[in-house]
Amino acid sequence: MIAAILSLTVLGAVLGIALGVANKFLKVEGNPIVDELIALMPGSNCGQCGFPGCSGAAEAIVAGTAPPTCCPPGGKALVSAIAAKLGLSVDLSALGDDGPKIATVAEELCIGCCRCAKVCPTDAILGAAKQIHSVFREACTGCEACIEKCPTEALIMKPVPVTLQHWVMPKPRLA
Amino acid sequence: MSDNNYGTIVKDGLWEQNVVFAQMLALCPTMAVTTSGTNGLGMGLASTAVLVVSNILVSIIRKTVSDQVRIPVFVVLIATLVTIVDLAMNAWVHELYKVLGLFIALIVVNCAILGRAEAYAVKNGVLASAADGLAMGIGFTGALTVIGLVREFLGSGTLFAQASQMLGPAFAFLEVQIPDYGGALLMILPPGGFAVLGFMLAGKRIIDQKLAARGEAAAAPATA
Amino acid sequence: MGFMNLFKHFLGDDWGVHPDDRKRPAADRPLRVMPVPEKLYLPLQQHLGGPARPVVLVGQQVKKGELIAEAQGMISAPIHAPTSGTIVAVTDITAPHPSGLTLPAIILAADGRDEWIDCQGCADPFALDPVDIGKRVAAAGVVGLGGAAFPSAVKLTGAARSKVKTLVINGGECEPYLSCDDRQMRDRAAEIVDGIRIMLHATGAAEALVGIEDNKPEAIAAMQAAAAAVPEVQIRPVPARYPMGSEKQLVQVLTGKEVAAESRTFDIGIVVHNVGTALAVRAAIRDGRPLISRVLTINGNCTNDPGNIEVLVGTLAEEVIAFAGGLKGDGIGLARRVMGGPMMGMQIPHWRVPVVKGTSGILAFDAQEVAAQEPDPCIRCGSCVKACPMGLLPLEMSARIGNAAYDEAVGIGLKDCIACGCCAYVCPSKIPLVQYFVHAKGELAAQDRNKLRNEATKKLAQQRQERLDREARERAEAAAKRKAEREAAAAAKAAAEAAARQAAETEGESA
Amino acid sequence: MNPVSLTAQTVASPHAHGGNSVSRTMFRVQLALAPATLYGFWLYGWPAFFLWALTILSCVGFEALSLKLAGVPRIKGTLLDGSAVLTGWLLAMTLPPWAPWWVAVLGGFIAIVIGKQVFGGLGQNVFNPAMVARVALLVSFPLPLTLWVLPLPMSALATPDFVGSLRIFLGSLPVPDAVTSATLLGHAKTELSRGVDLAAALHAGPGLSWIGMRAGSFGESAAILILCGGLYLLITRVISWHAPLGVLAGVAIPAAIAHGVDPGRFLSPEAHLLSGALMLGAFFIATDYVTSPNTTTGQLIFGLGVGLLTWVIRSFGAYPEGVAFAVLLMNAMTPVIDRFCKPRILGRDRKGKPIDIPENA
Amino acid sequence: MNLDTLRDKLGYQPLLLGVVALLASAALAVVSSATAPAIAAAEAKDLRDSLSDVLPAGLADNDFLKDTVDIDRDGKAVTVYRARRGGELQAVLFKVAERGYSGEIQVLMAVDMDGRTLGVRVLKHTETPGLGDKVELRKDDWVLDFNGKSLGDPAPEKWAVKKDNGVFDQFAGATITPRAVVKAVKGGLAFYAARKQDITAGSGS
Repeated sequence: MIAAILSLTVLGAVLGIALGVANKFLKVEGNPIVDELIALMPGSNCGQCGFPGCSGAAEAIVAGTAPPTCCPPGGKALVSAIAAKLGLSVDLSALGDDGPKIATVAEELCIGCCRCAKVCPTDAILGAAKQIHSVFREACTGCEACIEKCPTEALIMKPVPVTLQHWVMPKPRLA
Repeated sequence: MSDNNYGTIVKDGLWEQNVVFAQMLALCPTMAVTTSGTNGLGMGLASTAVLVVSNILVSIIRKTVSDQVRIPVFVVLIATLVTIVDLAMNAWVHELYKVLGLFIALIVVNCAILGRAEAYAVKNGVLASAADGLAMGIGFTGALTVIGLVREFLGSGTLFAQASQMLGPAFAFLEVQIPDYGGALLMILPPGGFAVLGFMLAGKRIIDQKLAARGEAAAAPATA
Repeated sequence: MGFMNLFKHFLGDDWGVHPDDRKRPAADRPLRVMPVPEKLYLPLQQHLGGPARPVVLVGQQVKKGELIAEAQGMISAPIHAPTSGTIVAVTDITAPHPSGLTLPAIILAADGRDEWIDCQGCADPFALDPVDIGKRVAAAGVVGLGGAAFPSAVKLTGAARSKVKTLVINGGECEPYLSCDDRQMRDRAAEIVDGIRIMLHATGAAEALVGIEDNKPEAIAAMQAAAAAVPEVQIRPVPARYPMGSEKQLVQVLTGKEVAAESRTFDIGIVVHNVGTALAVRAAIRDGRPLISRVLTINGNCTNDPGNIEVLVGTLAEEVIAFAGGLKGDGIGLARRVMGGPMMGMQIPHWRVPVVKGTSGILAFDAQEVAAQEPDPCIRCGSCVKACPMGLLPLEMSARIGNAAYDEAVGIGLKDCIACGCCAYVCPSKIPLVQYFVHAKGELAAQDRNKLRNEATKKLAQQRQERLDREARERAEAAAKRKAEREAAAAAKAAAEAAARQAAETEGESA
Repeated sequence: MNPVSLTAQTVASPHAHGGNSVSRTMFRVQLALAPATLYGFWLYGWPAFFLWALTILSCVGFEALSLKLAGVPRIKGTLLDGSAVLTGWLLAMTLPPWAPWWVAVLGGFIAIVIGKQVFGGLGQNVFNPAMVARVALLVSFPLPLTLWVLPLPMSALATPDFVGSLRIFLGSLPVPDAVTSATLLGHAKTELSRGVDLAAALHAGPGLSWIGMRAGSFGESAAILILCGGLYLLITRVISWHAPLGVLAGVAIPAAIAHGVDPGRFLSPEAHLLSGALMLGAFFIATDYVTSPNTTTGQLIFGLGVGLLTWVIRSFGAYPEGVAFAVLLMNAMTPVIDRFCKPRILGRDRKGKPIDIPENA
Repeated sequence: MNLDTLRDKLGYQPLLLGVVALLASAALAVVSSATAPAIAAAEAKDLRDSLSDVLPAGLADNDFLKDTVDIDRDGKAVTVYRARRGGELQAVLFKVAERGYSGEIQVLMAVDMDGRTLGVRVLKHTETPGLGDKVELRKDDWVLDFNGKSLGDPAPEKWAVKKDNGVFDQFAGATITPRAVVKAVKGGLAFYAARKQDITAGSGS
């Protein structure tokens, strides 16, 4: 009886040492997944997600406080990449019903104030002071940062027109 | 988690976080012992006892225990408790022990117990932890008893067979025998257990959906 | 189906399907030539690769065969005026495409004179340098006439460069309903063989194997007669089985060689061309004439007078149908309009779309031919697995695509799918399997585009950040400089003042 | 569907269809089952007919109920695809011919609700619904499920009339002892267990089993008729030969070896092939589309597995017959077989890497 | 002493785990020694109950658990319990086993001095439920048929189920199980007859 009690006690003490040592030497600092997500994100820090920059959104997604769908400029490709990385299942078909949008300048309203160009995270708005601006289509991420800045409401978000090259055959209805 | 609202604790234990029907934990003992209502009840009560005491102990030592050895300490605690219950039952309720003896040792690996220790007791006070253990245990007992009764009814055509052996002769009135029905044997074999559990999980979902729909319907006029 | 085939079929060593070919009576009707319509609609993209760039102005007069849009980039083909007339507009028209979207096109109003430009033919093509032949074929805007419309010159010169040994001529025409290749092999066998010889010369291949399905005995006979005196051109009947006309399948049946995935027939010393392409190459070299017309099949239960018609590229399908006797009951009972064959062709939204170089057929189907039906659940019968000529698992791929797991679908072979339609053809549950695969390929392409775009965005954002940093730094430096200058100036001034004061003092002292 | 709506929606190729359909396939299988079924009616009389009809009715009824509960919009169309009828039919074929009514109803419930609809309906079930029901019934109610009657033409008793049959079916009239008998497999197992040599126990060979003159399930009786039905399915290419051949070979080969070594302990391959549900299993159960592998190689392996397991269960297991158990076990293996028996993609090797390009080309 | 800082110290872990292990094992030791007699008594009572179940009431007044003799039967020792009244040997009890339909069937039987069965119970079996399990007294009183039977009554060739021209019933759908039980009981009686001297020899307590 005494032997049993003693051996169990010693076993506990030894295991305790082992665990204490393991805890000391096998500690993991920080979260590597966040860095991987930051690498995936557009990096334009547009703020549409409601977080301070892309790194903030990445942390929130990893923590589970933000959905992987929170980044509009990233689109479906980003969502599926994040979902794959985190092992989440996301219904992609529910996303982006109205398709991506980009900013366009209503030329009759533009006064050439340059305020929009200053906030654009991707330098997609071209135009010098006092001249009508225009949006460089390929560079616009549709982050809407410029919309509020325009004093004359000359910037409008318009859906990107579907072209033959960008058309995708619709998914068949499920049987 | 740390709010000590006993209403919530009871509701969680019995329904919302029910060990079997919601958390789907402890399925091994669930499948193994629920061949009759009596077995389920006995196993449930034994587990409840262990659960309450383990929750209390864990809650008491929660400030003393360091993270590094937290899990080994809990495991030792639970294993000790189960062994004590095993010995005690063998000595003093021997009839029940003959029925449940094989399964008592299973309580050690019943994840619900370590689960509650980790999820609740380690973060909450002694009283709340005891209440949580009791609520969870009663929820578990209820689930086992209901599954056991259904399987027993379909599989052997009886209800609470041998209940008097466990609870005493005063409970003999519980024992029901359906005349002229031998039972569908499959139901007291493991596949029957899974089938019954599956249908009950489906049933719980339906009830939850109905409740949610009613809740929404009730909330809608208020917000409108 | 021969005994051996039946046996193989029973053993399960079988790919593809044996659809009812429905080629007759259209195939047996004589070829008709359609007169020049009033207006021609010439899309700037009638081929794989980059679109052509217009080189004409609105209002300009052009002659038949004149270049109106030039090739852009490595893989592209020019477009020529199919008749003489005036350029009316360069605008967007409905594309021959299931989406019903538009694409830019040149609209040409015919003047009725149908006046050719001066064509520079060549009496002895075999004296030409193969590179020269390639250039001439490229200039003539010849593309593969089998349906994919890949610029032929790219294949010819590529073949010459990669030392191709065998030229495979695809006379399979395995698609049901279509008989334009059949008709041309019957009527123009000698020209086809001549075209093949020119292509042999251009590619440097030693032999040409012409694969013709054994359901076209007349064509086989005509071609054998025409090629009798040409030992390097061999006519090889192949079993009628869909998709025998698919490149990899035909090559395997004719040569026994298997084309590796993710590579092309070039890599095993083979180049594949369609019989119609041989004719177009011959016309481009011998007569110097560009590709401005093609033979297509008009067929389907809804057509009054099915047959093969030679049509100018740019003619509206509507007018072709009208020329071919119109539709039964003016289109009552029409269930689907299709351009190309029934297995791989495209549904088109209406008949006002132009014939392009790759259009092999115009089909008007009634409901019974289309046999469209709401899909039933998959019963995992495995018919699609047996039918797939590529050895894929269509049912598994479609299930994954149904769950939007596109990457998993790629993992089990989506990229190898040739969209031949065998799986959907045999599916007892009528599941639109090909549509799943086309959809998934489109989604994947869109995701790739998005990814590229995201990367570009990131680069732009970084550049902007760098610019902002640089500007800030420069501003800070400038400010620091100004401050330093100011301080220096102040110091100098102070020094000067001090010096002056000192001087004054010394002066004072000395004074 | 009207043509207008067809042109309105975008569809991909192909724009033609081979004409095969689920209902046509199911109909052909039913046609192939018909001769053996009709013969079964003659062998076992009215009770067998009642059993057959009620089992099918029960399956269709439970299917309709499940579809309604699941909120499927096209109940009628799905019912008409014939899969529930076929499930019921196959289940009835494997039941003792004079089983009481509640066996039919309960069997229909287990097959359709637990075996099929719980998994998500047609095409989603992992296990063959008819076999799930067969095994569940056998395990739950061993007594009525092992009460075999002799074929009426063989028995000493007069054929029960319509009313008598109905009473037998409804369970109010006990099955007379005179017509009950053990199946050949059951008899062999019983005799072996009391230490009687098989050579002494079996007087007549299994030859009469070709024409169903033996006790057994209602539909398994006449091996020759089942075989004909199976051949019809093979010729119309509803099934391929791989799974049936696999099953027959999987039983026959080990049986021949074991019988050769110890004829007193092991039944002959002929007895194995002609007894129990083997023929039915080989041609109608192991070829079930939903629960068998997709590729022909996989089907061959699947069939061999079913055959081998059947022989093992019959020879060493507790139950005299093992086809249903073997099928269920192999059903569970189907995803694994499917995983390892993928066809080779053209231009790729078995691992999915592009094949090597020959150097000399 | 600050618990928060102490908790992360390396030395704290073995101390804590050791103390917990010590307390746990001590608790177990206490409970185990407290329950040991009760458990032994309960297990003895179990055995006695099952033995007295096959004995007619009031036949024995001794503690037959203690009055045992081990007899060799085919190389295996069989424990024979001896029931006495007033010191006079009344009956012996022992276990026999036979292979049934699936696995071994364990039978406990009581035999009186004349080689007549007093009672038979099936202790343990794995027969098909619903078919073979009628050998349990709980399911069917078939085993009571053995009461009063001896090797000569019925005649040895009649010691079989009715299907084998014996006197014992078989169950519908199951002949192997009753056959095995009959064989087991017959074998037990033969064992008793053969070793009667050894079994009755030796005084009880």
